Amino acid sequence: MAQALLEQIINGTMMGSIYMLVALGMVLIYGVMHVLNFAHGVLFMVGGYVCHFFFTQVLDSYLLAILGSMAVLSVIGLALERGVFRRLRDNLRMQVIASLGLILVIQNGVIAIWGPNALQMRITTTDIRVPIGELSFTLQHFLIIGTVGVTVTAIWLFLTRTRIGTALRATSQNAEAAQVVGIDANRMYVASFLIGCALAALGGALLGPLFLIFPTMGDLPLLKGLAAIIIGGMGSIPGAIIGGLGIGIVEAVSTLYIPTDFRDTVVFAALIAVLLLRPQGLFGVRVRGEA
Amino acid sequence: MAALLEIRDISKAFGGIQALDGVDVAIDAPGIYGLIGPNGAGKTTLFDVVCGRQVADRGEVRAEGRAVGRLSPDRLARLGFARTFQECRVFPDETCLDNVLFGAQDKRLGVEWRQLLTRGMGARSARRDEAMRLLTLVRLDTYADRPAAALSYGQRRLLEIVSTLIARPRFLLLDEPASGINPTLLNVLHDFLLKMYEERPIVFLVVEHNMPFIMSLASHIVVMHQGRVLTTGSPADIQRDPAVIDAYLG
Amino acid sequence: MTAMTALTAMTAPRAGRLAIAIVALLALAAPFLLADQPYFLHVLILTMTFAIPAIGLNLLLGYTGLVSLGHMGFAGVGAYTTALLMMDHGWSAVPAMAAGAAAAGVLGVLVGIPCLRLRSHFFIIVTLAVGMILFALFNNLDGITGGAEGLPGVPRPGPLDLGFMVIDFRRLGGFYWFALVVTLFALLVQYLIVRSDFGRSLAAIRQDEILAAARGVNVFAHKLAIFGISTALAGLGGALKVMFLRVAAPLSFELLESINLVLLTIVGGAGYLAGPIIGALVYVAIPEILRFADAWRLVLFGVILVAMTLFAPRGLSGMIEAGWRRLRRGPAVTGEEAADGRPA
Amino acid sequence: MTTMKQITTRATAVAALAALAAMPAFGVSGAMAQETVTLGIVTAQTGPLAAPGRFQMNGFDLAVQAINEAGGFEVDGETYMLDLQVYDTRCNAAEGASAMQRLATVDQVPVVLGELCSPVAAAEAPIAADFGVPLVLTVPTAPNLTEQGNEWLFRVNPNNFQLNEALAAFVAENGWSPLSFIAWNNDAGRGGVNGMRELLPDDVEFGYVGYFNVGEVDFSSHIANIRNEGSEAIMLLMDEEPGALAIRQIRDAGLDAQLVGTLAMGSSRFLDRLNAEYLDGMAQYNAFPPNAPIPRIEEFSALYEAAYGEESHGFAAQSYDGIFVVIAAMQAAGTVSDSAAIRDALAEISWDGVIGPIMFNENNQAEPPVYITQWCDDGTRRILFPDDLAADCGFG
Repeated sequence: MAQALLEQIINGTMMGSIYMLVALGMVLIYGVMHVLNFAHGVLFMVGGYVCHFFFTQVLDSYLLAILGSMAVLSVIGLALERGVFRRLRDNLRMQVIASLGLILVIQNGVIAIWGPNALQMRITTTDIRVPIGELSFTLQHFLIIGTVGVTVTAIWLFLTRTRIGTALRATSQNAEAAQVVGIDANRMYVASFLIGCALAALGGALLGPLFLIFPTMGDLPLLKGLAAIIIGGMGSIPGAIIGGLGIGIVEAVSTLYIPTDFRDTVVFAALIAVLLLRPQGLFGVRVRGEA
Repeated sequence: MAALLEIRDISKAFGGIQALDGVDVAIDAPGIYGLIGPNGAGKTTLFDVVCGRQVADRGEVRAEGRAVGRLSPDRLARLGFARTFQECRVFPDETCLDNVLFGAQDKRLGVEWRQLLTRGMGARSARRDEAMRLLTLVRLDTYADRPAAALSYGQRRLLEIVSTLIARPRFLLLDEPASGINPTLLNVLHDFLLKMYEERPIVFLVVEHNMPFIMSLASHIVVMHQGRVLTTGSPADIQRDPAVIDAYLG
Repeated sequence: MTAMTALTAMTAPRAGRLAIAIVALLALAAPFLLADQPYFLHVLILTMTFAIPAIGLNLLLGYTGLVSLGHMGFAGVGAYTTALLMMDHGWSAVPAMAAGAAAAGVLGVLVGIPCLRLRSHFFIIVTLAVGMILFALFNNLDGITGGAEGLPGVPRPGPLDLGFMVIDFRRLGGFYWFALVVTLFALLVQYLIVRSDFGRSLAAIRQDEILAAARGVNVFAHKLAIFGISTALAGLGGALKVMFLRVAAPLSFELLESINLVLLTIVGGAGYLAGPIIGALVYVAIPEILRFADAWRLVLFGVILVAMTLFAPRGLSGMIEAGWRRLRRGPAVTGEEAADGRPA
Repeated sequence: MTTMKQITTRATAVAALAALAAMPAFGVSGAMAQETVTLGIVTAQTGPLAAPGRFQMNGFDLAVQAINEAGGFEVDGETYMLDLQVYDTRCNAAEGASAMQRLATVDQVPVVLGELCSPVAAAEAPIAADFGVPLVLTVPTAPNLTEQGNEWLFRVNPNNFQLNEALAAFVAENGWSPLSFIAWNNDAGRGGVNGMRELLPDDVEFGYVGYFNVGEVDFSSHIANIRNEGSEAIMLLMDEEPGALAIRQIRDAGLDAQLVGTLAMGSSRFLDRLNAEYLDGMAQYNAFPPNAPIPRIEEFSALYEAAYGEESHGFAAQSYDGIFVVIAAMQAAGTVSDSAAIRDALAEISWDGVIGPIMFNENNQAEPPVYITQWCDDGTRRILFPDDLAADCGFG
């Protein structure tokens, strides 16, 4: 059992890292713009496809393909912010519906372009096995954990040490106050969407080679990311980080005790329980007003 | 004999800011009470506490001897507290008439459900005449069938006030009723409020920055400053009080 | 309060009433008119099975301003309850459906009690989570729900002897009337609520929750009541659906179906009495008409949807209403565009 | 059980029909426009099960092509060309019911074939009975479908019970105990596990049973559990895409249990995604071993490969046979339009299909042979069961 526990903690940390990227992107967008973007999962998926495209068709370098994918997704994010979400500010219902419409557009657009079948992307790191005692993982597992660790640290430094990062956090905490201090809200929206979409692309590009790249690959990360930002406390950046990682590990370990077909049920039941007991989330401090 | 409305030692802090710091106000008789004070004095917070939107950290509110400080806004509304908002709130999709009629509606769930099954529309049509009369008084009768969103800001203010009055409240709390209203409508509002008070003398509690307006309207003035009651008195007394002038000049 | 702009077209004197009468008559006579067109009858019934949960959702989304992304999960509760009562306990159709709707409504209230106090973003996500949990139960509890293979052989109501004629609900034409009665019941519930003081309070909550509370509306109790009614209607629709399809399949009640329900309600026009019907017609009819299997079809649907949120938030009903007005009075009336841009 | 001799004496489906149909086609004036018979098809072409739906559709298309290229088919002295009216049901019960209704009453096809998903078939079957149009299933496997007393519903393919019967015996014989499962959380996966539960003898212990939703790709939790329970063998009940992924993850995680699979995992396409060493002697049941040294299978596989450039698939073969069974029933009934007569003929039909002899039992369920194949180290397969059809590496 101890061995299985170790195995699931490593697996959970890997998936949790991915959830963390998704949750971090969503919480930035939510905090700054107060937009709940259900299309974040399909952006994650597009990140995987674009990375595959760059890797197989253009660059032949995984690193450059990842960066290329992040760049492309940033542009898409910018377009979505300008074209859709900025116009729907303060209208929660229509935001949700627009983001559901975007899921339809993007998911089926990908199917129309790349077909419904999964793409495979083999890179060196998925073929190297790292044995730990009786257990064995691919190098990609640790590449994901390491990359996400570095990225999240970098984002945290950016948010706490740079001017624009501090401004982002300030806007996230209190939009009015930020405006009073002279922060340009529109620039903050753009920045949050750029970073959020780039993080989603990074997630898709990291996970794609390990598993497969397919049209619904972003659905579960989206749902788990949503759960993470709620459990962590909506608007709380550390909450999203810890929430994402926590969900990854808890759901992995829970499967040792609970049938796997109820794994998602466990996560969502935990989400509801957290909302009931601590509506502001585990790390949330303030209650924001209605949107 | 308990006071009509008694606000005793109310304190309320937001984060590090002490918005209300031991406020005491006692109102023994119906009348138009003006509540003035510089920005940030805690007037709106006091309204929010009295109307149940905020719960005070300390102290209590009593209405006719009954503790009401912890009741929800809707309970208080059904007990006869009616208020308007500083930022002026009306239901934008509804017509002016519907806005007013909604003010008069009995909103207890049980009553609504009985009405649902019996389809009793009598109460509503009975209120229509009164609603039209009030709308006419504030010169909104010609807008009765227009959506509230189509009104000017000043007209919306008047609509908001009419919508609270038709519920025949026992305590009416008006938060800056005169702000954003043009001089012509201001006179209409002034006369309207006086007329309403004459028809049904209740407690009017009016937060206002427009000094000439409130001084000529109110019979009593309460001055707030930095979360406390600075002084109370008749308009004439207050206008002469050097402490008030100091507070305003900062 | 709803004398507002909603459905002016329908309430417009004479012409509108005449139109309603004609539609009602046509709907009633459809089995005769379409006697040799059973496929159209089938599509109409299918439309009704989507329209009923959509009516439930419309009360929530269009009138009260709450978004539920798990409504088909509640429909599933009604569906499986009805199916199991009929198959395992020999209940007849009508009480079984009533029990199914009640089960969904009670579950809605139980979910609503803790969750409706949450802020709207949270509530949306909770409904999503509840929908997914319910689907997992339908799919995974092989012993009770038949699991992923579904529950085949759900019976339709027994024949009704009217004396002068016998309606066999197991046949398409007979079942059509059954579905029509259930749909009319749901429409009646919607109409009664919307045109009542209760409905006015709901509309007030949609437009401004804080103001509604200040005017004396117990926001939580009203939301809870309408959520229970809404989920019960969803359960009723689910029950009708499995009776019609004669199989209870978990995939009929999955997340995607819940999302589609929201989308069809919006397309039809949330906050309009006829919105759910129009939405369901469009939702069922378009794939039936455009029966080509192509991802671009859904891309186009998505683009239209996003465009609607930006430019026509009141859906097809809103567009019809605006067109009707223009026709009758010339230029459009001001103020109507402000309708949906309000805080929830 | 069919013997080799019987098979060789019987002409293959294609050849028989070509010969049958070609003569009148040449005899009659070639310029004359022939009448066309349109059959209805319900299948998933989009949605989560688009990939298996494609194999099914390929089988139907191939049958139509074979028949029409041979000049059509003859019923009661008339020669007809064949056409299909295809509706996409997306594995959605409501869409399936609509499609069935439309085929039965608008297109008025004499027979409907297809479907992938059992619950959708369950919604279509009563409509088939209501409007008296035979529905011939070629892929769904839920056993209860043919147990509803619906005489208009036929199933060409083996159901879960039949598929698992042979495998269960095989697993028991090899002492693969405890046996763990990773299965799709849908009708195929859950049905398969439940089927095995009923069929496995008591001396085979049930290990871990894990379900995953269609679209999930992370199998690590299942692997950790299986390792934890110490299973001898793992049965994978899923399609080839997740199957290949699951096996890769199982081996990457350093687990070397015996693998047991479904018919989806007995194809070269499957190997393209993996190395033979990953499979390591994996065994699977198979309704159709594409390289079996049986003429009818060889012929079909060649035809399929020529048309689609890939190894043939069991769903394609079952669907291909479905069309021929229907045509044979039309010929036996002497009508291309009288659905009731065709239904009666179907119930009595005996047809030598690609997948084997097809005869419907009292529930209208066919009982074609089920094979067990095993992967060899060189990346080919061999047939282990049934004994009389056993074949060596390279012929599975």
